[in-house]
Amino acid sequence: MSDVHGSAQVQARRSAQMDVRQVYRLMAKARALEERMIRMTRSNDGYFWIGGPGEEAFNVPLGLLIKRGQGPAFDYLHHHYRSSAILVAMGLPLIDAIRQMAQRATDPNSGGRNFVNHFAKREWNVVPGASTIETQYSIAPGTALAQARHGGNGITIVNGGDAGSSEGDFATCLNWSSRPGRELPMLILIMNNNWGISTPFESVHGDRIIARRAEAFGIRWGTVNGNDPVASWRKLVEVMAYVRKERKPYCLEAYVSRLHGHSSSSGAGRVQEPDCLEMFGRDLVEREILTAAEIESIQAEYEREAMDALLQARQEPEPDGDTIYDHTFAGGTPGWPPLHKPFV
Amino acid sequence: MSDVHGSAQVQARRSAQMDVRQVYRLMAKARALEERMIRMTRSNDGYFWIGGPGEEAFNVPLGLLIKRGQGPAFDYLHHHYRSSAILVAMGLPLIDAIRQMAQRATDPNSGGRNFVNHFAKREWNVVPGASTIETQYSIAPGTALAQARHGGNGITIVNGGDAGSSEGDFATCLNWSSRPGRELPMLILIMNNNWGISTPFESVHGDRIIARRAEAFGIRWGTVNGNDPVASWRKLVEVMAYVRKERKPYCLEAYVSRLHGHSSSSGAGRVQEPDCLEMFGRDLVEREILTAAEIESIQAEYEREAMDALLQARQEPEPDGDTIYDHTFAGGTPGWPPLHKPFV
Amino acid sequence: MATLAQAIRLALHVGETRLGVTDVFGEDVGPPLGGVFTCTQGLATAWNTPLDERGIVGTAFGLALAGERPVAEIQFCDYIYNTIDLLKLAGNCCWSSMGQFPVPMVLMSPVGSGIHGSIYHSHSFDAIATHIPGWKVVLPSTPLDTYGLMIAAIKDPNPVMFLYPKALIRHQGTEKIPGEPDDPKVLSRMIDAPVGSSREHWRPSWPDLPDFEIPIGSAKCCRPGEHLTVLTYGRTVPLCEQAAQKLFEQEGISAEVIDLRTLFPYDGEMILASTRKTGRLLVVNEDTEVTNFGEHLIRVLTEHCFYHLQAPPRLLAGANTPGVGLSWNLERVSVPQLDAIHAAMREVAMTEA
Amino acid sequence: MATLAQAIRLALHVGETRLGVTDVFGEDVGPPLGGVFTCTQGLATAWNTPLDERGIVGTAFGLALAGERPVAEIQFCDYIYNTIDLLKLAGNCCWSSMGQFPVPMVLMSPVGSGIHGSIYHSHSFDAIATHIPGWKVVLPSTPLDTYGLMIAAIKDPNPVMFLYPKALIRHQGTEKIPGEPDDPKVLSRMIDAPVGSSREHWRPSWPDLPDFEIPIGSAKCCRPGEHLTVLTYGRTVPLCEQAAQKLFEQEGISAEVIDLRTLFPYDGEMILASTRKTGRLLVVNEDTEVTNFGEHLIRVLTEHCFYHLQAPPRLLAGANTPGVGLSWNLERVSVPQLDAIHAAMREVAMTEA
Ligand SMILES: Cc1ncc(C[n+]2csc(CCOP(=O)(O)OP(=O)(O)O)c2C)c(N)n1
Ligand SMILES: Cc1ncc(C[n+]2csc(CCOP(=O)(O)OP(=O)(O)O)c2C)c(N)n1
Ligand SMILES: [Mg+2]
Ligand SMILES: [Mg+2]
Repeated sequence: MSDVHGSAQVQARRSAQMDVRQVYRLMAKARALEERMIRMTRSNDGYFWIGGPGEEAFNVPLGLLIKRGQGPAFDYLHHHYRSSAILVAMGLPLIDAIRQMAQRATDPNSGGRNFVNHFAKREWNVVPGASTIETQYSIAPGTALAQARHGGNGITIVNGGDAGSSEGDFATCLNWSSRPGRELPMLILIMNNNWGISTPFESVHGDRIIARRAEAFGIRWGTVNGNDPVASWRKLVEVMAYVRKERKPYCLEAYVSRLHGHSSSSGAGRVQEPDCLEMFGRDLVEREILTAAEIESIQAEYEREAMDALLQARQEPEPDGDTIYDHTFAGGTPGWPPLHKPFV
Repeated sequence: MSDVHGSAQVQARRSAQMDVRQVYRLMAKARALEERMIRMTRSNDGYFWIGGPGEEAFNVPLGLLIKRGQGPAFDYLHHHYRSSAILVAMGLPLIDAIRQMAQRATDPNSGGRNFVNHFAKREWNVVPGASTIETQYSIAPGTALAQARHGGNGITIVNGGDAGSSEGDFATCLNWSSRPGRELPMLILIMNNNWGISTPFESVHGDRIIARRAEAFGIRWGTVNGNDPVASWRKLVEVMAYVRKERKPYCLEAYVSRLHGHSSSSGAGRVQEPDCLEMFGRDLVEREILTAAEIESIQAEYEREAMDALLQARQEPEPDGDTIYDHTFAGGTPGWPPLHKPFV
Repeated sequence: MATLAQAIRLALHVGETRLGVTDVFGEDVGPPLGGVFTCTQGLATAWNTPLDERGIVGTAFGLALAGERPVAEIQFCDYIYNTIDLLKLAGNCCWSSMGQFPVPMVLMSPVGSGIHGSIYHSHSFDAIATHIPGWKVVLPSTPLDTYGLMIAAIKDPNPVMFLYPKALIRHQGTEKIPGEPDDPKVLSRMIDAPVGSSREHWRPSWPDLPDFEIPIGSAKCCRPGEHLTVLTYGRTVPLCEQAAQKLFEQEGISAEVIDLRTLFPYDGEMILASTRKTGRLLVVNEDTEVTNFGEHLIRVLTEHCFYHLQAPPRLLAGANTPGVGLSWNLERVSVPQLDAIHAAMREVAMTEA
Repeated sequence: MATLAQAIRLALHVGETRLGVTDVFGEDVGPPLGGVFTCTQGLATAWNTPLDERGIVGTAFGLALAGERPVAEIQFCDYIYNTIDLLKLAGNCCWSSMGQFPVPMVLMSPVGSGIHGSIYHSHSFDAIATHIPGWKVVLPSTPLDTYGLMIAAIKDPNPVMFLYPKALIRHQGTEKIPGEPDDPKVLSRMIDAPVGSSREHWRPSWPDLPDFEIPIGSAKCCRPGEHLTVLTYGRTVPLCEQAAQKLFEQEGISAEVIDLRTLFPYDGEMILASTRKTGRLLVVNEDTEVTNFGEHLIRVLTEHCFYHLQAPPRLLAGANTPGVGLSWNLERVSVPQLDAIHAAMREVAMTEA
């Protein structure tokens, strides 16, 4: 954990003090990454984009407050595909997302196999992201159970969308994390952006506040304006301390924006919703913490970093066709049935 | 609906007046049926028993208050395997359960294919019972949706156990019945007997009151002592009127006993739990509504009826081996692949 | 000519106006989107569900139990796997109730590779669908077959799994759907929703569609041939046709290509006759190759045509990997493409008897 | 000799004391019941879960991601079908993360007919299990194999589906498990929980068990033979052995009976060699016969042994009905029994080449 992000992150968690400049910079960095990746679908550098512009104000504080490391002493993250800002705040080099976006063999998450923003990083307990909505909520109790037994203050964090909470997995998560006397140290998040693809929240949810579903299970819950990094930071500090210490679950619903629609399938054009980065930037300028010029230069810096990453990734190879069977099994591929050669 | 039960049932629903004698008789009848069927596992008249002794005080009122008939103008019942008393109160001839218990070809529910107390009766909207715990909660919104569109006052009733509510299907039911502006006329029941086979309720449920999970969905909910037929009657009259009229869901948790353990797999021996039939009998004797002699003769009458039914069923054939493919498809069996003959 | 997506829409329009369909539903199936592939745009009875496949299948099942004729969608077949228990129940309901409760529901879902869909938008579902008793399973590859089979599926009193190949969804057919205007642009103006906000007040104008259907259970011989039989369905149908053409042109080998269209109950007579005639059999599909529906076809045909076979029957299917990788380098070699199909046909035809 | 249920218990005891198993869990798996078939009685790490198969599979998966070695149970494989999506995820996790996240979990579940289990306690799961890439699948038929394969399954760094035939669960083996006492009554006194309330304070006394395992991927030739090859697993293994014995005694036909034991990755070498030797092949299992794992075996073996085959390979499997009916009249004819197996063997052996 000698890199800048890692130590910022340890720092953040220890002090519980918010460094607004740091948060702003990371938000801008995550945004620049996503915007570059959106452009990559148009420049034929990638087939498909889905990601998290609009979730930065919540996700950067979260990423900074995560106890990063490998094994049950550290936090586990079970994420959905809008979580890039968490990873960026944890210290992800932008190129590692861009490599996945460009399906490069060098993609450290999936070797060019999976969609972008489906992270997997063993050293940071970031378990593989999957496209199947909400399944992470049924899996997360497992890492939390390992942590409950291990002791210490590592916790399991799981996030997903508002629409996804309609899957039974969300109920499974509430139930399995609250077994009497066997509660699990879990931060159960709902990132409510008011949409499931084209379906508005209010048309399909009698549960007007999703997090309130936790109440019947005796799980503490709350909501937060996820477009406000300060409120998000405070709330996260409070509830993560609770989960770390009490070893019990907490369910938190964050209201966020979806700034580029669902994905590149719906065009990924910019839409009219509150933009946390803009708002926070304006706020910092007003409070004279940053100047407009600084904001511009931060933006330029990360745009450049993202572009450089793309230029680099373009040089790197796509995976070879004859690797399709690799890692099907840990410890080697069985001999039978005789695998047919990858088609020529 | 010319039979005695049918008219009693219509009567009951119309008047909302409880005929305690009638309720007692039906409880005794349902109990006699189950006790006979338990004995059938020991006399080699059936392989396996699972059923509802202990749920009569709630289920008989429910059966009497159901609007029995075929099609969306009438109530649909999605039941679990402890529902015999509902069916008996609706007017089921005892022999129709016994035929299933004895896997007879004459079993009108399943032709000797399914376990006992897995009812299916088209004319009464009793949709096929299945062994898969809780799946009925995902299916029930479908019949309720047909009813919501149809108009009138028919409702959908779904019941299942306490342990089963841990399946995602229970959450699905709450969600789908409460979509804003599209609420469904459903009575969502939880029959809480405090056990799932050998697992005590409190060891796996952070949701101390299961029905309260409905609250976050804006669904009205309540609990009732399901061992008390009078309380059950009152509560059911109230909440069924609400569902019929408002065309909205209600979630009701009934606390009941499981008087013969889980099933014949665990011996089906009598266990020490409050017995609603005994308690109600004692109460009626005390209140001089019935005499002890009348109670005995009621019991004897239904024991005889159940025994006669068994004697009759024993005369009836088991299904033929060459019928195994019948009704696989409505409208006839496809020619391919050529079905192999049932094994000889 | 109509595309496959338009064909579905037209058939569902017939369903909701003439065949008693009251609900067409699924994730993003209703307005404004009308389905992620536009298959349900403009339909009067289409609506959006919660994001919950169990609720979708369960509710369709319940509607069918109440005697309605619902058409439900699973957005991608990749997301159907949390509902297999419910599919099995729907498949055993008529049988277990001795015919009291047939389940006239249609469940539609796009399948297969071909859109750079990576691990979760490239799945096939033919192996598991055909393994669930009590379901009919169709998988058309042309707009006309799609149209006719959807109508047959709606009419059928049994649960029908209506799979369609997402790679072909925007392909225009070569055969006209009865009633469709001659000019595809006219059709588009009539039934394709405009983009953007003008969609809000848009209403489709449907062509007059005379009665038509394609019976479930009948395969289609796309190309008669003498030297080998090729059974296929879905995305690989046009590839097999092209490969057969090339094989004939280059080497005079004549392959009989049969589009199964219905996977269950499949057209035993046609495939049996063809296999007996040619004595050589290749089955091509995209599903992973262990416990693959093509293996069922091979088993049954081997049993019934053993003494006619002049070469080992062959399956060309998806590689047995946990997914189709995103990179085209990976996808290309994970599921059959034109060259591999051509090579396999050639090999089966050339094997010495 | 130990029963199959006892063998599972012994292996899990080895697992929790020597192989790092920290959790054995599922519905009614912990005290007081120790599993509906007593397979988990007396284990130190066994616990009861909520009635939620998705939670069971998901939690096992999560534990494995955290590096633990969980053993989870689905009470009957009939109830696994709402988790297929999670099984697929567990199967693709190592692959999709380029080896970063192997999933060393064991999922055990009883399968098959034979206990008058009716529609929902008679299911087979071999077709779907073998169709999910990334899983190893075992299905032993004897206590010793059960013991040895469970130990191998726990040690394996991959997800292993441990299926066991419920019909044979109380059968005593003929081979001793290394370390098991000579007298089965002694074993029973040591590790079978007493009935009733005395169970509360009961603790098992475990025998010393030396290291032992049966490698995943190796089949077992139960009975060598010359005239035909019979591949089977689970409940039908002893039936095939009996049928072979009868066939030999009555007609001098010698069948080679192979218990596959591991369904994936299966023992290709042994079955290939046997099929080449005999030139006749019968596969026997209980799963429904459309898209059946036996059809995969037949397809591959036909491909590789075509010129050795003297008769059409045959599959004897479950009838393609939506369930096994409760009445014995129905069950008897729905899944292979001794007579049908004997008849099928005879037929395959007698078919003229
Ligand atoms: C199990 C499953 N069903 C359906 C889909 C298709 N799908 C992808 S994203 C999405 C909407 C998700 O909405 P929400 O959970 O609110 O997350 P958001 O995208 O809004 O962040 C759907 C339906 C899927 N990926 N997985
Ligand atoms: C999906 C599913 N999982 C597991 C089982 C096995 N099983 C049958 S009954 C039962 C316990 C049910 O408990 P509860 O829901 O409380 O109903 P009760 O039997 O107590 O009335 C279990 C686990 C099943 N039938 N279906
Ligand atoms: Mg959303
Ligand atoms: Mg219970």
